[in-house]
Amino acid sequence: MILCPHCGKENLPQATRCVHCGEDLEELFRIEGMEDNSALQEEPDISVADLLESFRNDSSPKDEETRSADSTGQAYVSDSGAESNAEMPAEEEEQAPEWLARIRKRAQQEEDAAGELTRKGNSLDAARSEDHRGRVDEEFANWIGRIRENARRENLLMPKPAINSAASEEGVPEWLRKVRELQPEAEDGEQFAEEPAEEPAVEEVEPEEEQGEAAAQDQAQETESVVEQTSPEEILGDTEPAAEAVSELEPEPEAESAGEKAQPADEEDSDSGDAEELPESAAAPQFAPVLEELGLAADGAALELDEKPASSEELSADLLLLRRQKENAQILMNLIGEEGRGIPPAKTQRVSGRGWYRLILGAFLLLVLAAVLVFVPEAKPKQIENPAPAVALKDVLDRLASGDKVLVVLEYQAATSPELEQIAAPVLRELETRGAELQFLTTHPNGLWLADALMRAAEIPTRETAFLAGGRLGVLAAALNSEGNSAVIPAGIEELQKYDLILLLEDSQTDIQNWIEQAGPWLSASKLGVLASSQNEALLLPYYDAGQLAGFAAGTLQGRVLAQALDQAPLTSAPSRAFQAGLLVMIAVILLGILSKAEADSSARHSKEPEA
Amino acid sequence: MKKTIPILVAAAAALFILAALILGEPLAGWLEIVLNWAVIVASAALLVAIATLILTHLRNIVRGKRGFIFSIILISTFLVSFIGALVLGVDNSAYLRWVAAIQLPLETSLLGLAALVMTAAALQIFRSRGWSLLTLTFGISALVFLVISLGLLQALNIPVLTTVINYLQRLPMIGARGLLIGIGIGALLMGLRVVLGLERPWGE
Amino acid sequence: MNGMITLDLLALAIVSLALLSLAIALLTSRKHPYRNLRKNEALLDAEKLMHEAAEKGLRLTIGLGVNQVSSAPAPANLAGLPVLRLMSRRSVFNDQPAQALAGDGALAALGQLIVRGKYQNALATELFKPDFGLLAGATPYAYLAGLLPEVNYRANAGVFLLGSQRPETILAASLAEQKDLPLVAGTDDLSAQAVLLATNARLCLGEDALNAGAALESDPGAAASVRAQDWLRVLAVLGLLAGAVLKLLGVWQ
Amino acid sequence: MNPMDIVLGVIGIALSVMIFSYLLGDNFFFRAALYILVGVSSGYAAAVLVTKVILPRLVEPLSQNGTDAFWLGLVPFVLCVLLVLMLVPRTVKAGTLPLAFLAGTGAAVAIAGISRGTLAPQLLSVVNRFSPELLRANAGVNWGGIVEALFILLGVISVLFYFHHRLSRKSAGTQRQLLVEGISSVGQIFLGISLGMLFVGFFSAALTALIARMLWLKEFILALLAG
Repeated sequence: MILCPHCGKENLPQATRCVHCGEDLEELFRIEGMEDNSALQEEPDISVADLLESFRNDSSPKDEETRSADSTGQAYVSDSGAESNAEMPAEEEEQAPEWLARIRKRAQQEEDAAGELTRKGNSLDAARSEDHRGRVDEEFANWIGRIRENARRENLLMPKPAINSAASEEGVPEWLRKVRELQPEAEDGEQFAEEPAEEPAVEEVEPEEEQGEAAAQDQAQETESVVEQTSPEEILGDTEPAAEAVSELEPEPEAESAGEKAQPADEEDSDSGDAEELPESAAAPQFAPVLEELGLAADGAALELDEKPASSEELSADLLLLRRQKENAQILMNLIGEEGRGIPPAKTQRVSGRGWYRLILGAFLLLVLAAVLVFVPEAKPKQIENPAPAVALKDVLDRLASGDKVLVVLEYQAATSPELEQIAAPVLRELETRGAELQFLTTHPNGLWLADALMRAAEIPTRETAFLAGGRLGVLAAALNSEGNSAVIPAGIEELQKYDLILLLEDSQTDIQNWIEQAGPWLSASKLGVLASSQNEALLLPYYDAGQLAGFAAGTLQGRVLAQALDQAPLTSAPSRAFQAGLLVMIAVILLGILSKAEADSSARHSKEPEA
Repeated sequence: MKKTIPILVAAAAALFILAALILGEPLAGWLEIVLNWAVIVASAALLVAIATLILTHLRNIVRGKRGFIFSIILISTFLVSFIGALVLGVDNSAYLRWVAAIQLPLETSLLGLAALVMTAAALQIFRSRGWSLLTLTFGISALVFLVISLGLLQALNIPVLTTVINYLQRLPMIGARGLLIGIGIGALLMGLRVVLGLERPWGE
Repeated sequence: MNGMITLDLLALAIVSLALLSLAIALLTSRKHPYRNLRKNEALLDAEKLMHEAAEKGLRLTIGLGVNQVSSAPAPANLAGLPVLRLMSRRSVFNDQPAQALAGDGALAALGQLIVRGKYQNALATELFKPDFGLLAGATPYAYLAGLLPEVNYRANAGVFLLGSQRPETILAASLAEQKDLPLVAGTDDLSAQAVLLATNARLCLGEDALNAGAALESDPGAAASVRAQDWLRVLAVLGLLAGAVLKLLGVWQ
Repeated sequence: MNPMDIVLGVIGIALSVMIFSYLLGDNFFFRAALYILVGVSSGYAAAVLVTKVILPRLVEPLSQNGTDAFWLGLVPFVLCVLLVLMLVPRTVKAGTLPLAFLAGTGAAVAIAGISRGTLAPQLLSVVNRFSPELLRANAGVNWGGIVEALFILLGVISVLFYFHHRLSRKSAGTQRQLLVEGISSVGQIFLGISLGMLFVGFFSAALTALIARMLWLKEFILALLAG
């Protein structure tokens, strides 16, 4: 404990600001060595004011022992550099404690310094509101209670040894010397000792401190029961079995008390595994202040040791660290070790078993199509009446004469090329036979090689395909272009006005709208004919109805009917039986979907009815 | 100041093009030049994006990141098709045949796979969407147009039936027109916001 | 020919009305930009998802959609950027930053700029890596191919597909569903909306996909734009009714 | 079948099987196939852009010293250099200017396109259905046309109100006005119809691609067997 020079009250050793008066305690701040706070263990439940009162009066015999322990601690702290000697002979305990003597000396030097100190304390107390004082007292009482429990446990576990003073002859802290006794072979212990122990942020440790308390209380009851049956020698002699008895009774430590920051289990084991190899003693000095922070003074509680101490006689019983302390040290080491390292991504659980109906239905459709393709002969094409848009397109085609210019624009993807080739091949064949002058243009890079495949499918002589870059920008520039030569228009392509028909081969809404919106307004009496994939039929209806298209045919069925109307044979690769079989499967699946939903609703209703 | 320059550039380009489209002839020449610039810059943007994609996958390989094997596949196929085009020429028929032999099966199979996946999705329409007016008419409409697409009813050549079928085939025009007008109004206003600098797709 | 002129004049009127209603909306709703606006459940879940990802130390993946090759991004392509802006601001100090993927060069570059801006605002520029905003593929199917492995990443908390998505992204939606990952989707493509309606994605239908900034309450300009959309909608309906009557009566030829 | 076709065919089969192995769950082969697609398509796209855009339209004008094309070419050159600086993490912010230029350009082109190419024509076409010529059928009234025109008008209005954002003050910001809620539930019906057709449309396209892949596999194996 350190005393605030301003209000004279006690504060935790690592406090930088006095809890009571709020003044700075910078110059008193120390981190080396252990704070031996066992001296205050017997302190009864008293408030801050009483504590102050007890300091002011000369001590009563009852507190003598506390104060001597406290003074040791105090002495230890005040002589920051020099360690007080290890043994305090019993007879010196009667003399007034050194720190009290010093306060009295200072009080006499400054005329009424003590009086002024107390007056300042009282004025501060008065200035502070009643509830803040209550909270400080409550906090202080909790802290006192904690310390009392530790002390009660320490008293149970061991006979009252003479308290070793914190320092030993060679200037090595006493707790380090004890730990070194446990593992004499751990050479690198010294290297850790010199490193200044960084003070971990108090907040981080606190939650574990509380958990540690709860575990410590359970453990205290268990240890009492163990101790009664076994004699002290047994505890001292072979610490292992007793320690194991303690550890077995002890509840499983929460592996991940650090909340979600803990890594996924598998990595943690590996990490903690590494931490295991670190020799016990190498970690202890670096975390001594931390262990003190946990309210578990290093020399006041039992230590669960894994390794066999060099020799059990020299081992002093007070070094039996609780398993709990070692776990907490382990967690802290992991946390510090993980600092700055990238957190491996958490994983979503693999949800298996949702794809089975997709596999079954997909396989079923594949089987039906394969069976029809292999076993069912192709049907003889029937005479079907052309839908109106396709009839209109046929009329436009019929009006074309030899030498008329037709611009064929390819804007479909490779995926829909089978469908578009089935629709467009008969039409191109018809135009070629009529002597129309076909020019091919594409705005997609893939259009360059798809055009060759289309010409092969239509059995018409292959010719060069021009590439119009820029999508809607290119189409607008082509529509506006009136002189014929332009950087945007590829060579060989004339003004769009000069073409008698612009035949669009489309499979996407964007491209269709692109020509209708960018080129349509600049072309008189609509010259746009569209051969589209069946997915665009609903989109083309409003534009045809508004007179923005000369006509269109969408899908293989309308393509086949248009081919018949033009007296052209549809492509052989247009099996209608397999197509119809696929549509029938989809009809069955949708009906099945409706029925299964209705069945699910009725069973839900039935399950509700009995309850109602 | 740094934020207003892009807004001014976007507004200037847009207002110039709109003015040229309205005024027509006097600005036609300049309009074509500006459109040509835009096409060049858009093509450069695609090339830069492809370069970023390749660099990212190269980094994955160098770092041995999870799935770097696929990065190796992507980069090697890219180099073969890019260098092949530059060496043999983009219009070389042998080169185009190889590109077609790879892209055609892949894209057609992906679209075919979509048909299989749609079959499974159709089973779940009503379970996931429930009975609403929209899903009910959607389901019935899908059934009707599937039957019409079979082509069996048209083949019967019954005039009344054919008239009903033709009428049914024109019915979706109403909903499509409403959708087109609604989306058109939305896109028009979004375009106006870009011109006025209210919508800044380039960042702030 | 006069049909074309009528269309031109009508288009000019529409743009002017849009500009006017946006200006009025900005002025009138300055104090409470988000009051009395319909909440979009799909994007409400987006907020929860971002918090959950931060707590669990998992990652969020956002697909920004595709665009035409070597073309300037249209407004509909930019629909995913407000969500990326909020998501990257929230995930600067997460265990795992958000991952943005685009199917176009300009979109990928815009994604990088947004993510870096957030790291700069948080004074953590050294944590920024270009990998956070990547090109998934140069063509729509290559974008899908680049997106699927990222959806399958072992530590994903959720997937966002916003912007111009194509219907084949149902493969990404089905993979997310198989891995039990929440999926928030929104696109201007009609086919993609229909296909994503068949999955259990939290779907923004129609124009809701373009108003992410208002739904997440992260952009007052977007909220004003939503109000302006409502007024334009009412004007369009009144215009249709008036036009029909005038046409019927022969007043408007 | 020449050896090159066989090699390309075998590669095609292997890649397809790697993609379809996804049905068994995500695995190494599926991922490898995805990364191959990203690599090949990026390499090819980069080559096309370099040869067809960067070289002819950026580098070439800068080689013609002193001409107009040279001075005009400096602007995109500077913007491209700023973009290249984004490769270095510290100078990512340099990309702000070129990207602001792109965003402004894209916004302007979209504003013109949407208003002139979608909003105006679509709104006008709803009104044009009420024009007398369409509704007068050989001196009588084309009731069918009138009903259809009214049906489309009300349908479009109801779908528009489905997305209405404003909540009513009376309900303390929890619900929209009753009228809006009523109209929007009608809008849900029209939305459901359109989305149903779009769903079937994409399924048909995907089914066609699947069948085409299986058919190609069948023909390739038959051709191999036939030698």
